Amino acid sequence: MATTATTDAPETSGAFGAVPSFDVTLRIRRFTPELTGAEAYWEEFTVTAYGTDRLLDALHKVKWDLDGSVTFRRSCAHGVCGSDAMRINGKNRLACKSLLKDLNPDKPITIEPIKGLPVIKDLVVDMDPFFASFREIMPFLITTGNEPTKERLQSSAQRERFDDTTKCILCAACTTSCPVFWTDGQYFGPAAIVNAHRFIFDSRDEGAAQRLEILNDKEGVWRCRTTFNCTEACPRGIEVTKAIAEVKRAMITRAF
Amino acid sequence: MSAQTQGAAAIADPGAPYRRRRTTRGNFELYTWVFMRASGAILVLLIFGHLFVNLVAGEGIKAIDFGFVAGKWANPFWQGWDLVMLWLAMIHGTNGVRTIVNDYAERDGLRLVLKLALYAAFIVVVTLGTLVIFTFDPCPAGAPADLLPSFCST
Amino acid sequence: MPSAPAGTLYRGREGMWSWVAHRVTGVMIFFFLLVHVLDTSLVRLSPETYNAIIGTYKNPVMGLAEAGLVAAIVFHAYNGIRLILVDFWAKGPKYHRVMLWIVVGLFVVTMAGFLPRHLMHVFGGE
Amino acid sequence: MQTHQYDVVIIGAGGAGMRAALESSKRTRTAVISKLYPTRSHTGAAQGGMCAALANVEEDNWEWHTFDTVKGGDYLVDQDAAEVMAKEAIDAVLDLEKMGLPFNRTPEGKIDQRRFGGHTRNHGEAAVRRSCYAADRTGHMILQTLYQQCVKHDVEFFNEFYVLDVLLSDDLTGGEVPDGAEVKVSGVVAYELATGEIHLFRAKSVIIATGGAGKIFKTSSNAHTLTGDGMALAFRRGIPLEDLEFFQFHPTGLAGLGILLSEAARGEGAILRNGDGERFMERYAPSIKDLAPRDIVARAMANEVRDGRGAGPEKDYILLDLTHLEKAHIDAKLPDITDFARTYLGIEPYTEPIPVYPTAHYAMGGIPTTITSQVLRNNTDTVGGLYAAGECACVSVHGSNRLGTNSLLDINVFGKRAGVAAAEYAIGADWVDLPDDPEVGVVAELEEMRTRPTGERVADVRRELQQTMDTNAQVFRTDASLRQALADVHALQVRYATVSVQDKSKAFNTDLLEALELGFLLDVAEVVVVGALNRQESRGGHFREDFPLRDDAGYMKHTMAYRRPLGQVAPAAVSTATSAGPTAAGATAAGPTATGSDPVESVGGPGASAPGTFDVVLGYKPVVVTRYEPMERKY
Ligand SMILES: Cc1cc2nc3c(=O)[nH]c(=O)nc-3n(C[C@H](O)[C@H](O)[C@H](O)COP(=O)(O)OP(=O)(O)OC[C@H]3O[C@@H](n4cnc5c(N)ncnc54)[C@H](O)[C@@H]3O)c2cc1C
Ligand code: HEM
Ligand code: SF4
Ligand code: F3S
Ligand code: FES
Repeated sequence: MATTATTDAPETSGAFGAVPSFDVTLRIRRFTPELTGAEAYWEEFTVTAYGTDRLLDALHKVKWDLDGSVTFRRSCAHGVCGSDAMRINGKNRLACKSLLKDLNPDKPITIEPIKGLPVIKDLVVDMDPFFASFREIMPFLITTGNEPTKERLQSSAQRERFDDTTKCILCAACTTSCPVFWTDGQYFGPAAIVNAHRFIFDSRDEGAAQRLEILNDKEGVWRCRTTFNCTEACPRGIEVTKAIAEVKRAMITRAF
Repeated sequence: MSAQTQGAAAIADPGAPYRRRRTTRGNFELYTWVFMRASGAILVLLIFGHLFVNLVAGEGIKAIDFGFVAGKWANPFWQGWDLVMLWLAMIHGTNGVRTIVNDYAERDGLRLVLKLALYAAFIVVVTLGTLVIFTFDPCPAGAPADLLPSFCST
Repeated sequence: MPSAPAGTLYRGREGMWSWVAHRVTGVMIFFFLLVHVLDTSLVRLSPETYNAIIGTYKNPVMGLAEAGLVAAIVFHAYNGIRLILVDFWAKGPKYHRVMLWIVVGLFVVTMAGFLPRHLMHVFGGE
Repeated sequence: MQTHQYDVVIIGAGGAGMRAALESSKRTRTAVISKLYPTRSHTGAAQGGMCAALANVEEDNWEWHTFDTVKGGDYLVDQDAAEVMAKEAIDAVLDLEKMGLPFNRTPEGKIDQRRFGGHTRNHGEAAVRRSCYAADRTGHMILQTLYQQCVKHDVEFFNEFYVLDVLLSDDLTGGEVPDGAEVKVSGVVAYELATGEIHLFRAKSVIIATGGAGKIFKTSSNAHTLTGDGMALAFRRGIPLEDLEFFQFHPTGLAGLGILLSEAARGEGAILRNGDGERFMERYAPSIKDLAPRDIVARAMANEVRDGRGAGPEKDYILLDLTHLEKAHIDAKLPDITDFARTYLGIEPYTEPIPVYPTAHYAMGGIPTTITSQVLRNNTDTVGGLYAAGECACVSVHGSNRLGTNSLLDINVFGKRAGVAAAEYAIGADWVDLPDDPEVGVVAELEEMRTRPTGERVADVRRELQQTMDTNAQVFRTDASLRQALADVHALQVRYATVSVQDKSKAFNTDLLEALELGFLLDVAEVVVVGALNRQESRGGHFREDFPLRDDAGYMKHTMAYRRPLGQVAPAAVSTATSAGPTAAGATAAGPTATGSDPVESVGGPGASAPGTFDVVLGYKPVVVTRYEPMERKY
């Protein structure tokens, strides 16, 4: 059953010029244990879309006009909250940052949940293991001594040192693109390392040694095999593999 | 629709708190990681030299026979070369395969069996190889002279 | 923790595929090495046995396999160096893709140097 | 059903909720309930900055900041509250820095500051650098930093739990509780998304921090999840909503999409141009031009487009021009928003101006509170143990128009105050008995909605609501357009009573939750329109073309909208309101009977919009004026 919707009004084209419309087919990997049992299956939907539409808009059309049971997370719709990481045409992307016209709408677009976390329903996965790893690396500023009365000073260069890794929105696109994470889900994963990096290289922080110790774990940074899937997947453009390499080097310097 | 149906793993209770498998901290993984790189760098030299001498220089693979090997190992330089190569490559390779086993063998039992097999293979091969290199006699008594390196007859 | 339901293949890029190749070649070399050490050990038994075994290697099929093995080693070695650069050179991660193409280029050059000679030995008769 | 017991329950894990949680969990047992993972709250979308008169880069003081806030809000600001906020701003920023927030730095290593709309030196002389920022990701950094601190202090979160009812000791919707009588909060009812299970949280204090309601409009900078839940929940329990007719339209949303491009762009030197390339703001605000308060700029833009001076093929948008700025400067200060323009419109901001148009952005109004964040149930009485903070609350520091960067400040200052006050109250207070079967109303509503076999589609009703609000209650409003909007909202409320969802399952039923959120949207939209219809003047974000001037004599007061049984003109609470002006004038216009809709039977509990059962009744609350007498607002 391929369902088709042709909604009249473009959801987002509004004021910005005349936008041509086209049809796209979404091939969604569905998993609805309560309704159809514990078997995942593919379902195709065809919707009409417009030039500025994102994949999220197409998913909304499916949910709102064709089948309300299609389930996914989303919130901000412009790539800053990290809710809607999913596997789009085989790669981890945010649905709200993928324009349909860039996805080659001639062929069905395959959409699957991110890999390596337990699937709850359709595109929704259980994020707990992901956040658990995040919490483990002590993702907060650690200082000793008395609080200063005014702000702690930090030069622009010191601030720049960890700028890249402050951008993380905890979307899990990186961790669930990592072939090592898929194997047994025990690896801390790139997102946790990125967030450790953010503090290890913050000149105000004094907890670097503890964090390095945590990541020196059997399931820590050493499991990374530099496959770069994480860097490729990060919607914030963070150089994840580079950050991981910097953490590894910091550990080696410390050990020798 | 339903172009295809594939099995999905059952979902654990989504409310159950997640627990990481108990793990170890410490520098072991760090050292092996560094070792992989250091040994890799050295192995490039050793293996390329080895391959060149054995397969490219002279008459290539056709030339390899007892005489050729014996000729090389009569020289302590090649003895040392091959010994270092054997050890480095075996440790490097064994550790590499260990990582792979860790990655893919999820069940603890399977993991254990595979690793035991791996370490056993390592010990056997390294011991055997080392013994052969050191206890090797290039001119075994009673062997037909045409099979031996030329210096045996002198 | 249950594993994810099977889906399509992840479409990673150069980084992922070079890792797959590195892993596959690594394992290939490892198993060859086991066999290689064992067969070389036969020199301890007697020249005859060794030559007999080595003799069986000297047919075209084994010659081709040998070429494959060399290819594996060459790739694994060059890519290994690339990985070391990614790890230790600050700009490594940025240029990893470029470096992979260099690895592939060097691989082709090396194999171009090695293969004709090797195949000549293998097929070229006495 | 599961039952939990905490001293303090906080609804919402955005900036306000987590700032409160940090204070409260330090003092007593606290739970934070959030329908999103905390880091996905919309505070993370805030870009430009958070202002405080640190005077790190140029002379500044909190008194100027207070004045700007009051003037920016077109004098509808409660000045005592604005004073508190401007004074505590400095510590609020320093607190965040000490928690680790990575602010941009000055050459001396101090927190850097930049210009922002409406923030001036010495009472309007010239723009001042007051906004502390981290590139154009200030909200992201605030949200992450607060979450990090919550991790550090082991704050207890219930993520992806939707609060669907706030329980009070007395039913206020009847309008029968006398003034001065003690009313207390006793807990909340929540719905766990992952399982569909109902959880009952018993609490001595409850803090509502559920954020905004921008999704009542079609074009909005707000997240899909900003559906005014907290406001609607309070309203349904009979608590008034203050000044909700004041909605801010941010001038620079990406045209057609509504995605926000921060005012920081203009703070860093970008210029707005019309279709002729003219810098039209010079005509509207000669002194601070593009950095005038948002209501003025948004109106000017809409005006240019109306007069045929828009840009683009349809002449329907305005251009935000950054092309004269250094590339390196853009990359350092505005990386994200330029990225938005590239990703979503395919525009290269280095070389091309960006098409922009006003987008619904911020609710100035909300649940009325005192300056200690206690919720008011009329002009003077607070509800024991109930607090509100953040965008869902109305202190009111923003009056009729919020200045940029004042909201991130608001959530930090009043979030902290709410956390402290709620915890201290809880420590001293006794447990309040829960009503009998407190969950039945919610359960009945959920079950009925989930199992109703056929009916209206949620998406259709929501689309029509958003469309009518955009068409009739946006930047420009008239009596006729607002009446149209009200009629539409009422008709949609009737249709809402028959919506049905397609997903009949229990686990992760977002279809069902969207239906409930639509109910919240309808309630909030109704209050917005009724308030706007009644306010026959133009002030701040509320512009009536039929009454284009500010009318201090008639309307220098806050609107208080109550939900009361049909036919009850003035609630007890209103009688205490200052009587100037047409008290409850909107009520007649607001009555659903005006639209001729048939009463529909409502489900148990306060339930969703129950057309024909309840009415929006208006009252007023005086504005607190301390130092600054209202003047004409000129820039
Ligand atoms: C694009 C954009 C840019 C902005 N830029 C700036 C800026 O530069 N400077 C500035 O000062 N202000 C800015 N603002 C305004 C400011 O960001 C917001 O007003 C402020 O962040 C609101 O914070 P909050 O804590 O009140 O709500 P939010 O951060 O929206 O959090 C709401 C929380 O409530 C929870 N919640 C909601 N409903 C329920 C429910 N029923 N049950 C349980 N939990 C619930 C949500 O899960 C969420 O955790 C901007 C706003 C936007 C949209
Ligand atoms: C020729 C020189 C060699 C170099 C430069 C080299 C380099 C490397 C490096 C750097 C790694 C680590 C990769 C990572 O951590 O991601 C590695 C892994 C590995 N190597 Fe080598 N190596 C060489 C030879 C060998 C040999 C001779 C063997 C076999 C005995 C071998 C087997 C492996 C294996 C099995 C792995 C693990 C692969 C994985 O975990 O993905 N390598 N090599
Ligand atoms: S590093 Fe990038 S991909 Fe990974 S969680 Fe953070 S933002 Fe997402
Ligand atoms: S994908 Fe995984 S292997 Fe390393 S480089 Fe990224 S963490
Ligand atoms: S919906 Fe927020 S990142 Fe996509």
